[in-house]
Amino acid sequence: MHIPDGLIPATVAIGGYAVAGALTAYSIKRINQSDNAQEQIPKVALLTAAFFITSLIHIPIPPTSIHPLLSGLMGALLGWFAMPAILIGLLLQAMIFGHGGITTLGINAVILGVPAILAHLAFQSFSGKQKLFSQDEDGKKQITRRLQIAGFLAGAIGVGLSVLMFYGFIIFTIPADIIDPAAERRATLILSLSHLPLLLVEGALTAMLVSYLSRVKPELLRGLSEARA
Amino acid sequence: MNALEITNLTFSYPEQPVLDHVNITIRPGERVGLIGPNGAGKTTLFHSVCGVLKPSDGDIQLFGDSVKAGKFHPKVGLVFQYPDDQIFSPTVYDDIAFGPRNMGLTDSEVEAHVHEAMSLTGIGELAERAPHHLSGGQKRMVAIAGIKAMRPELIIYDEPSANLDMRSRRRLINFIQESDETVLLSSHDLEMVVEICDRVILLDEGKIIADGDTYEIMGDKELMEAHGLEKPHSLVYHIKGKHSHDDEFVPAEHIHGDHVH
Amino acid sequence: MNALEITNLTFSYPEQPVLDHVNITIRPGERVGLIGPNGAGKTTLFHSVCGVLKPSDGDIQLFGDSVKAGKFHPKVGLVFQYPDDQIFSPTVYDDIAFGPRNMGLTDSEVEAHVHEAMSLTGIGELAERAPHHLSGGQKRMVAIAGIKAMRPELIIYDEPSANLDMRSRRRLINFIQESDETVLLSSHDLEMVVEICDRVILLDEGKIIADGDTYEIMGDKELMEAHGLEKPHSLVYHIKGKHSHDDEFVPAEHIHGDHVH
Amino acid sequence: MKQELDAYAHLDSPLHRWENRYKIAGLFLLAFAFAFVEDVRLLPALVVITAVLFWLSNLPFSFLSGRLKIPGLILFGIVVSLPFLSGSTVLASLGPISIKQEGVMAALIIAVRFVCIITLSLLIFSTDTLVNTLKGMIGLRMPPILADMVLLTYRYIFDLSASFRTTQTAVRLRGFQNNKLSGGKLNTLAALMGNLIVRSYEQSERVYKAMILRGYGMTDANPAALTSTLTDKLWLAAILLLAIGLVSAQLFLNL
Ligand SMILES: Nc1ncnc2c1ncn2[C@@H]1O[C@H](COP(=O)(O)OP(=O)(O)OP(=O)(O)O)[C@@H](O)[C@H]1O
Ligand SMILES: Nc1ncnc2c1ncn2[C@@H]1O[C@H](COP(=O)(O)OP(=O)(O)OP(=O)(O)O)[C@@H](O)[C@H]1O
Ligand SMILES: [Mg+2]
Ligand SMILES: [Mg+2]
Repeated sequence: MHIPDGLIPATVAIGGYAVAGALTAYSIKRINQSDNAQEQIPKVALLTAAFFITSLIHIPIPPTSIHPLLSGLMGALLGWFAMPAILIGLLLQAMIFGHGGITTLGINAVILGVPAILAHLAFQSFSGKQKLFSQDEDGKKQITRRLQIAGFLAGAIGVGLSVLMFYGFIIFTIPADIIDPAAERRATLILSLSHLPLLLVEGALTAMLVSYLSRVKPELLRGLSEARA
Repeated sequence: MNALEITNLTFSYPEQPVLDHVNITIRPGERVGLIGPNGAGKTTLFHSVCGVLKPSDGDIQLFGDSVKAGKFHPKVGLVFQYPDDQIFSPTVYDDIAFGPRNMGLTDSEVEAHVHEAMSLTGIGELAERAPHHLSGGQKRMVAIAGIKAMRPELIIYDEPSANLDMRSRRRLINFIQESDETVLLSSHDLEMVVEICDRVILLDEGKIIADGDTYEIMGDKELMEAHGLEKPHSLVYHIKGKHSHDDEFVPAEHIHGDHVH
Repeated sequence: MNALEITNLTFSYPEQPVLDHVNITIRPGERVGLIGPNGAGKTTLFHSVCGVLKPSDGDIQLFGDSVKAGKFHPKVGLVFQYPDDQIFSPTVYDDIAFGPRNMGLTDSEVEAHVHEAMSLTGIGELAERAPHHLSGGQKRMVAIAGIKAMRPELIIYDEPSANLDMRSRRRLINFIQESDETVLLSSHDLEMVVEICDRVILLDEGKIIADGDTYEIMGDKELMEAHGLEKPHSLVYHIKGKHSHDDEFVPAEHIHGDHVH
Repeated sequence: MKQELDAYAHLDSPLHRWENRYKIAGLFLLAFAFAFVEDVRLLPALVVITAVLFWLSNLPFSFLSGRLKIPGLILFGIVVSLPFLSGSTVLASLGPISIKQEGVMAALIIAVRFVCIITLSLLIFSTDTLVNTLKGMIGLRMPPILADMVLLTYRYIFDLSASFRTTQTAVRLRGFQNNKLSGGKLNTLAALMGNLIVRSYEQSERVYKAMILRGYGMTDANPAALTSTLTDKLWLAAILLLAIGLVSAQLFLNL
C-alpha cells in the first residue's frame, strides 16, 4: 500500500511532505509539552521497530497472503506518536529494502498517519479507557468486549481510510485529458470495496491484539501521549 | 531402534560452513550432553534434528523415521534457550495447550495432556497466570511443560540453566534426571551436564571432537582447554602424590560426596 | 572516605517491599560479591545506588557525595545484565562514546576516553561494527567499555557472566580481576564470585543475611542452602577424617591448584 | 529480513566520498526535479543524468536490477492499465479494447521517472553505511526527538527481527501451520505479534534506564561534528544546477 516514486505529480508529492511535516511537527510539539517526553522516546522507538517487524508477518488469505498495515494499532497504542513512528518506519523501510519511495514518503506517511490518528481518536472514545483497569470480574468482561470493539474499529478505520486515500491519490492524479470523473469515482469505489476482506481481517486482528495486550500488559493501552505525570 | 541417528550431517550458511559430517547415535533413554564453545554449531544441530533447518547433506533418523525439513515431528520437542521466545500465549494454560491442540487431539485429551505436563513440572497453580509475569525459573518450567504436553520421546534442551538462580537450577536438574524421555542437552553450565548426563559429545567448529563417558571427556583437562572449555571443579582430581590415591582417576564428587544431589 | 556507604536503605514497590533497612559499606578498591536467590533485591539495590530508583528511605553516599535519584552520577557505572539493553547505539564506537559525550567532554577528550576503554577491553577492531553482529562475549565487553569510557570509580556488574561461554567468561574474570576500580558484582555463577571477590554479601528477601569473607560465607553449606544457594564445588571441603587435614577448612581450590586461573 | 545491508558501502567512488548531508540534499532535490518532469522530450535527460551518476557510483548493475523487481511489479500493474483507460487518441484497437496515445505516453513517463528516482534513492542509501546515511539526515536539522528515535529504532529492528523469527520457529515446532486462515490461527498470529510488542516495550524501559545512567538528556551533550569540503559543495552546486535546469525546462515546455 505504498505509492511508488514517479507515479504521482511532483506537486502532490510535495504537498504530501508539507502535510506530513506539519502533522509531525504538531505531534512533536504535543510530545514536548508532556512532562515525560524524554522517557517516551525509547518506548516509541522500540515499539516502532516492533510494528515494523510484525507487519512483515504473512496472513494467509488463499490464494495469496497479506501483510497487516497496523496503522490502526499504532494509532491505538501510540496516539499522536503514531505520526513520527510511521514516518520513521517508512524511512527505514526505504533504506533497508531499497524499493524507493523517497519522493512519496510524505504522501505515504499521510496515507498511513491520518487514519492512524483518527483510529486513535475512535479507539479512545470507544474503549472507555478510564475504566480499563477496574478489577471486578463482571466489569472486566464488559470492558474486554468494549476494548475488542474499539480495537476492531481502530484496525478497520486504519485500513479503510488508508485504502480510500491510496486509490484516491492514484486515480485522481492520473495525468490530464483522461477518463471522466464518474469513471474515476467508480474505479475508486470498486478498488476500495475489493479491499473489504482486508478491512475485516485487520479489524479482527487488531481486536485480538488489543485484548491480548489488555491481559498481558494493560498499561500499553493507556496511550503514550496521554501518559502525563 | 535408535532414538536418534545422525549420519554425515553437514550444514552451511552461505557465508560459512557450520556442521561438518556429524555422526551421532543416541539410544532410547540416554541422556546426552552436547558441549562446545559459542558458535560451535550446537543450536544449528538441534534445529536440523527438529526439521527447522534443511541440512546441505546427510540423514537424520528419529525413532526410525526420517526427519524432513519443514515437517512437524511431534516425537521430538525442543526447549528453546530463552523461554520468552517460546511462550507467547496470554495464559500459562493456553500456552501449554498450544501443542496438543495443534496435534488434533480432542478437548478432553488436550486437557489430560496439559494437566499431566503441569503436574510433572510442578506449575499446577500457575495455570491462569500470564506467563509474562512469572519469574525466570517459572518461565523455564512453563516452556518445558509446553513441550512435555506433546509427549515427545526425545526432548532437546538448549542451554536450559541460563539465567536461573541456584534453586530453580536445582529443580530443573532434578526434573531432567527424573524424566523418562531420551534427553539431548547443550549447556555452558558444565556442572549441570556432569550431574545429568552419563555421555558427553564435544563439538567444536562443526566437528565432533569427542564422544563418550562424561567423566572421561570432561575430566580431560587438556582436551577441554583445547576447545575453550574448563574442567568442572567437581571433577578436579584429588591431589596427586600427596595422598594415597596418586594417579588414580577419582573425581572430587566421588570422594567427597558432601554436596547436594 | 568510603567508596560506597548505604545506610538503612529501604525500597518498596506498591505491591511489595523489596529492600529492608540495608546497610553496606565498601572501601575503595574492594571487590565485593552480592549473592542471593532470584528476587532477593540485588538489581533493585544496584539501581538505587545508581540513582535510577528512588528509595523509600535511607541514604546512599558515593565517594562522599549523596546519591540523588534522577541525577547523573558519573562516578558509578552499572553494567546491565543483558548487554543488548545497554548497547543502544547503532555502532560500537557511538555506543562507547555516548557517556563521554554526555559528560560534556570535547571531541578529542571523547576520543581519548573511547580509545582507552576499547583497548582496555580488547575490542579495538570492533569500532565500526553493529551491535547485532557481535557475539555474546563481545557484546559483554562492549557494554563494559561503554561504562569504562566514563571512567567511573565504582563499577557494578549485574550478572556479568550470564550467557557467556567458558572462554568469554574466563576473559571477563581476568578483566575484572585486573581492573583498578572498586567493584560490586552480583552473580548466580558462584565460582566466578569465588575467583573475583574476597568479600561477599548474602542478600535474601531484601535483608542482609551475611557479610564477610568469601570462603567463610560461601563455605558455610547450611547458610548457603538456607538461602537457596549451593556451596561452590571449588569450596567443597577436603574429605573429613580420611586424610590428615581433618576438620581444617581447605577449599579444594587451595589444595589441588590444577585448574586454570 | 535477511538483507545484505551495507554491502556496497565501502566501495570507493565520488559518490561514496561525497559528504552525506550534501549528497542526501542534492540527490533528494534532483529526485523531486525528476518527479516534476511531465514531458516526454525531457525523458532522455533523466536517463542520461541517472546513468552517469550510477556509473560514477561503481555500484554493480545487478544490485540495481534486483532492487527494481518488486516495486516494478506493483507499478507494472498500474502502468499497463493506463494505455487502455486514459486518453482519446486511439493508436490501435482490437475489438472493444483500444490502446490510446495519451495513455502510452503517460505510462512511459511514469515508468522512466520511477526507474530514475529509485536509482537515485539507491545512490543515496547504498554509497555509505545506513548508519552514516542516517547521521547525515540528522545533520540536516532533523528535530532531536526524531533523531534519537530513528537511531534507536534502527538499532533494535535487527534484534527484534531475530526474536520474532525464533518465536515463529518455536510455534512451528509445536505444530502450528500458518496456512488457511481461521479465527484460531489469527488469534495465534495476534499473540505472536503481541508477544513481540510487549517484549519491545519492556526492553525500552530497560534501555531508557541504561541511557540515563550514561547521562542521556542530563547535560548538554556534545554531538559528533560533521565536516565538509569544498568538493562536497561543488558537487551539490552541480546537482542543483541540473535539478533547476530540468524544472525550468518543464516549466518552459508548459507555456
Ligand atoms: N542465521 C544465521 N546466518 C548466518 N550464520 C549463522 C546464523 N545462525 C548461526 N550462524 C552461525 O553459525 C555458527 C553456529 O551457530 P550456533 O548458534 O549453532 O552455535 P552454538 O554452538 O549454538 O553457540 P552458542 O553456544 O552461542 O549458543 C556460528 O558461527 C554462527 O555465527
Ligand atoms: N518494576 C517492578 N514492579 C514491581 N515489582 C518489581 C519490579 N521490579 C522488580 N520487582 C520485584 O522486586 C523484587 C526484587 O527484584 P530484583 O530484580 O531486585 O531481584 P534480583 O535479586 O535482582 O533477582 P535476579 O537474581 O532474578 O536478578 C522481586 O520480587 C521482583 O518481583
Ligand atoms: Mg546455541
Ligand atoms: Mg537481578
